[in-house]
Amino acid sequence: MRLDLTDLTCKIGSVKFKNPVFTASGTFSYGNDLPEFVDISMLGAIITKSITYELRVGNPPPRIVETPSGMLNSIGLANIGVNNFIKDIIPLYKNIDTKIIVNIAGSTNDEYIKVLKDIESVSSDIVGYEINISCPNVEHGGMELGVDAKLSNKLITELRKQTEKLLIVKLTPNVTDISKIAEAVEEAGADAISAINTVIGMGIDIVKRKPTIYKTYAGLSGPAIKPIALAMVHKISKTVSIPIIGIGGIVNGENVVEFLLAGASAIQIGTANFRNPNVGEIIVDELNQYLKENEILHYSELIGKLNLYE
Amino acid sequence: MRLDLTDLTCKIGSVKFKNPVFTASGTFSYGNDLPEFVDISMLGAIITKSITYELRVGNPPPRIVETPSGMLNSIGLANIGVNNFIKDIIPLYKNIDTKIIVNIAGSTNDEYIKVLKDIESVSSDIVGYEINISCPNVEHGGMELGVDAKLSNKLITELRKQTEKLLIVKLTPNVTDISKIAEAVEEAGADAISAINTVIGMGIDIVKRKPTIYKTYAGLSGPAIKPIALAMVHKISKTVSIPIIGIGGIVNGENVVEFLLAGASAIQIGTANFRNPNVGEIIVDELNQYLKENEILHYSELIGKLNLYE
Amino acid sequence: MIIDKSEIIENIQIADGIWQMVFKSSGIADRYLGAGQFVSILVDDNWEHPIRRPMSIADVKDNKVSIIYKVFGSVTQSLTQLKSEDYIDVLGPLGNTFNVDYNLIYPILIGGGIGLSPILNLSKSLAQKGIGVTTIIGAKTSNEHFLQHNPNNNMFLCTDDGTVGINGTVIEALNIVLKDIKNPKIFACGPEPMLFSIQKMLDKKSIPGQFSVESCMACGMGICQGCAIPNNNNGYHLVCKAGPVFETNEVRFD
Amino acid sequence: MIIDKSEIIENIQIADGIWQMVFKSSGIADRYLGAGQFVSILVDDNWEHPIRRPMSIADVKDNKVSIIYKVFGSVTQSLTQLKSEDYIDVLGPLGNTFNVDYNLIYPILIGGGIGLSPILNLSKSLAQKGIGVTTIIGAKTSNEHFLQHNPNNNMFLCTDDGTVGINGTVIEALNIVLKDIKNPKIFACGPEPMLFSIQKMLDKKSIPGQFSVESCMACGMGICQGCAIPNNNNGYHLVCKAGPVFETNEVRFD
Ligand SMILES: Cc1cc2nc3c(=O)[nH]c(=O)nc-3n(C[C@H](O)[C@H](O)[C@H](O)COP(=O)(O)OP(=O)(O)OC[C@H]3O[C@@H](n4cnc5c(N)ncnc54)[C@H](O)[C@@H]3O)c2cc1C
Ligand SMILES: Cc1cc2nc3c(=O)[nH]c(=O)nc-3n(C[C@H](O)[C@H](O)[C@H](O)COP(=O)(O)OP(=O)(O)OC[C@H]3O[C@@H](n4cnc5c(N)ncnc54)[C@H](O)[C@@H]3O)c2cc1C
Ligand SMILES: Cc1cc2nc3c(=O)[nH]c(=O)nc-3n(C[C@H](O)[C@H](O)[C@H](O)COP(=O)(O)O)c2cc1C
Ligand SMILES: Cc1cc2nc3c(=O)[nH]c(=O)nc-3n(C[C@H](O)[C@H](O)[C@H](O)COP(=O)(O)O)c2cc1C
Ligand code: FES
Ligand code: FES
Repeated sequence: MRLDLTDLTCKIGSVKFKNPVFTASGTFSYGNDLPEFVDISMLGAIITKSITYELRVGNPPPRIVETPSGMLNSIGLANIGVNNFIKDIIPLYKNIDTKIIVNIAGSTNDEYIKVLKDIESVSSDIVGYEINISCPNVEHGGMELGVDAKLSNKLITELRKQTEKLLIVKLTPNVTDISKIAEAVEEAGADAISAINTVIGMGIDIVKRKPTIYKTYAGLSGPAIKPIALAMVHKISKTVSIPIIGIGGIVNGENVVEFLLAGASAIQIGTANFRNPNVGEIIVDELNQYLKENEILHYSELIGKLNLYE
Repeated sequence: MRLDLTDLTCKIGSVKFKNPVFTASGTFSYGNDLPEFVDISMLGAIITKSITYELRVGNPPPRIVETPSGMLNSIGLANIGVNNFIKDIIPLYKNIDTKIIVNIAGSTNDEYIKVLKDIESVSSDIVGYEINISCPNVEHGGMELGVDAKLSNKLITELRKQTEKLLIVKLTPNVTDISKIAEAVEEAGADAISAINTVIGMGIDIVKRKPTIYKTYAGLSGPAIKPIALAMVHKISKTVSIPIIGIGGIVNGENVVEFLLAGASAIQIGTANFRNPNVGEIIVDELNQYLKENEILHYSELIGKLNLYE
Repeated sequence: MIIDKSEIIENIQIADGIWQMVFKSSGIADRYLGAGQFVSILVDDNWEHPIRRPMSIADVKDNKVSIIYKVFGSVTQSLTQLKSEDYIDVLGPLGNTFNVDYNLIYPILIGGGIGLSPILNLSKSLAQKGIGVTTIIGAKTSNEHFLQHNPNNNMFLCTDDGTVGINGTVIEALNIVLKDIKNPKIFACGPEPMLFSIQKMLDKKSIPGQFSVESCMACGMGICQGCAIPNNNNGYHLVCKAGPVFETNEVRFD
Repeated sequence: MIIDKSEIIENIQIADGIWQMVFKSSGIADRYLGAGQFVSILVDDNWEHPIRRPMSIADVKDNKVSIIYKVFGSVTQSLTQLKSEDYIDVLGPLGNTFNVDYNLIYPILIGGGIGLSPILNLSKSLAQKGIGVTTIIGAKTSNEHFLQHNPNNNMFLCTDDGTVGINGTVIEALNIVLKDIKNPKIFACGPEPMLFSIQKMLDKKSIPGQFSVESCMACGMGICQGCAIPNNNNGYHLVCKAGPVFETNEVRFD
């Protein structure tokens, strides 16, 4: 027997999505300006690139380089700033047939709050926010806010006061114990957790005797980090009860199933978009196919259904 | 012009090595029982697999699995224990034409000290110890000792009292700030730092709906982690002044040059040995070749010679 | 044990998803000790797949070594792309051999799935010595078989779906075969569940046997400790070094 | 822009380490706008190399698209292994085109290293329109050249070692050529140091020009922001989208 009907509808907080396949921040622009062959209506949601208060031109090149089964990037949060975003991009979302989540970044708590408030102040079709806490924070000596449970809790507590929309916190993997940060942001009222952002890495060009990326350290993404991401998603799922959106090295439907089994309720596709920006649609198909072949009616039957050995 | 003579001799603490190409703990047995086509006299040093006080049979299978450009392992410190090591293995080192460094692991500070003292108590050709602080520590709730600067400092301070031989500390990458741990063990009197041990990861078998490794979480190694290792070696080199032995995803001579430029004074080869246990000899050749082509007399001219962009 | 860049002589599909490759390696052929031993192959220099793939030796003739492989994942998939005159990087021979004390026992050989390779090898080498054996080869369906069901010649095929030979698993075939045999000893290789079933049956009937077992291997030569399989002493054997062949009562599958 | 599994028609070495590949893609040919545009290729499904490789379009004829590539690293190395009738995954056409306002200026085309591909393309398309141009192609040594030095036909080769054509860089050749030309405009593609030298020279002599520039690309279609190159306004252009062709004074190499 093979099922003919499978159900991919996905709920996070009070928001319903067509399916649990989202695109990751920084890998799908603002959801606009994509090649014509990409059908975004097939996606569960699009996460915009990180929006900051002022526009940022980003870092000098080189900004990206390939590594074994992965890539390093240090784009430097290049983005048009919240004002241009509200003026030029938000109006486009009226005609978009998928859910939009705005990723927000900042160098100070204040910056996050201002960006979120400004977007809240206009009526829009945005369903929620993903808070990128992996940015260097000037108030804390350039340290990433997201490595400190208390600071993360404080930021999310403040942001929670400003919005009733979906508030998702995106965690950095560059910490000793990601569960602590997950607990702290759950306690602060986050609706969900995204994990993981990129892993700190570095490349060296032995001919030039320079780093392969201008900023020396950069973010590692792609299949190389999938084992790291799976471990972190699994750990977080043992700690918190809010949904987790799994990210890291997903390139096909089987990878999605891995993340679901590890405890994710939805997933995001990052680096794989660069190879084929339509990979989301393909992955939705593969996921449907998998459910049919395994006679699973609703994809959520897979979430956390891992049988540990011990 | 091409140099005919290049110099790979390497000094760490007061110990001289033929060259800076070592084999990593757990990937080269105790330096014995290798295929006959492996010429260990070509290696700078061999680091033994981790020795604990009692013998350990290791973890149930599956213990290893491949990942994109890497592998996960959870061997569980399978080893013959210090007594058998002293009885059966140390005598073999008389006839070995390379330097031997003994890697030590334990579940308590006491276990490390006992193992080291027992080996110190017999006369041997061992030139030093590498302390694996990435093991779960029962005195600290199963937490890895190596994620805590104070605990690491305490352990190394105690071990320093027991030996005048080379004392190398092998750091775990699964920490927020590896520089802190590096500083702490330098302060405790370590002669050198090895970095990195494996990165925590996980794999999932979607057919069995089980982790791919019995113990759920496992250690990621291989080319996939090279960018992470390079970043950590570079960070550590900016913090401490003792030599660093770089480890992580090295598979060829060019990779060695990357680690040298990042600030390593020597390197270790791990996963690559499984593909070809003679890779060390090949890498020594490639390194020599590189020096000749670039007219570098002594390999140490490369150490830390990275030109940052900013 | 050597690492050899070996020239491929033949690489052909012999059944549904099952391929046979023959390559030239006097180095490996010279060191070869017998059925049960395996090689470990590297398809190309690609580091996306850092680890070699172990493959039982199906036959050695002069300087020619054969393997029989099933297409599972990406490495066996790319293996099918290689053509004669291409080169392949092979480590071997690895592991130990079946040990057939044929004066005392009657050998029954059982191969299931990709486990048929060492079994065919053993069967051929015993036949060459003029030793009578009975062979049972199991598969899911007829498409995966490339041999002939020939009970008169003591060659029994069986399929889960009954499309060829005996309808059922190798256990059913074994039950039929055992009826007529005195002092049987079983030599088996195949998936773990198959070996586990055979083990339980042999245990009950006090019949001796040897298994060639599989396990995930990183090195194939005893240096990674990855290929552990439980022994009956609360410890582990290394399959690549102590095995892959063990007496049936030396290993645990539970 | 489309992604096409394109059939390879030809893949041959045309000079030392330089290859030419022709593949069939009406989808890309139909959307092609002119010299300067590029495609981005994936050699196989291997995720060891997650990122496509950008390659300038060297020619489009009917539904056939050509690229000329130099073997640098592993991806271009495996590209050489592909044969006619194999398929290759191509994204394109990407980027903008050279814009030759040929009524007002005399085009001097300069290609260095792998930058010769869009330059040959431009030269050919201008020749088809009957527009006179002078072309300068630079390389390290004669082995890397597959064209003929032919000053009478306004085709100048130069080599760093003088083994063919003018002994020196394209700058030396340009200096010679410029002597006889009124209202020149330069169209150049090649390594960054070459473009930087040309830029400084043009700046001094107030000669206009367009450069096709390179940069590390992850997506080739404006979504990763990876391919930034400094503009003259303290910001960056995205080479894949605003470029790869820019007016010489719109980009900074310092
Ligand atoms: C001692 C020994 C001898 C072997 N002899 C043979 C042989 O003669 N012929 C043959 O075809 N195979 C043999 N195998 C199994 C073979 O090594 C695997 O099938 C191969 O590694 C699969 O590689 P892959 O990249 O194609 O698949 P992968 O992508 O690595 O795996 C794909 C699928 O294959 C399964 N798989 C992986 N490894 C094994 C394994 N060891 N056994 C069974 N399934 C596995 C996985 O569960 C996965 O679902 C042997 C294994 C061992 C340990
Ligand atoms: C818009 C554009 C058009 C291009 N057109 C062509 C073309 O027509 N023909 C052609 O041969 N190449 C072209 N390139 C360069 C080509 O993309 C690289 O040579 C290729 O990515 C190398 O891949 P690889 O895997 O073989 O080498 P890698 O292993 O990626 O790199 C090996 C070596 O090549 C060098 N390299 C890598 N990328 C580049 C690059 N972008 N430019 C110069 N050197 C590089 C690296 O520094 C390294 O030393 C173009 C690049 C861009 C951005
Ligand atoms: C080029 C690039 C740019 C990115 N930009 C952002 C960003 O602006 N904000 C953010 O939260 N994450 C950003 N990320 C991280 C991704 O959203 C994702 O967390 C990470 O790449 C891991 O997923 P992957 O392995 O599927 O790429 C970026 C990643 C890449 C590769
Ligand atoms: C199978 C295996 C076993 C290992 N065992 C040990 C060990 O016993 N002690 C230790 O300190 N490190 C151990 N390591 C870690 C390696 O020494 C090395 O730090 C790590 O693999 C990274 O290097 P690589 O990428 O070159 O493999 C082991 C690694 C592997 C793959
Ligand atoms: S496979 Fe490495 S020890 Fe057996
Ligand atoms: S290459 Fe991605 S934006 Fe240009």
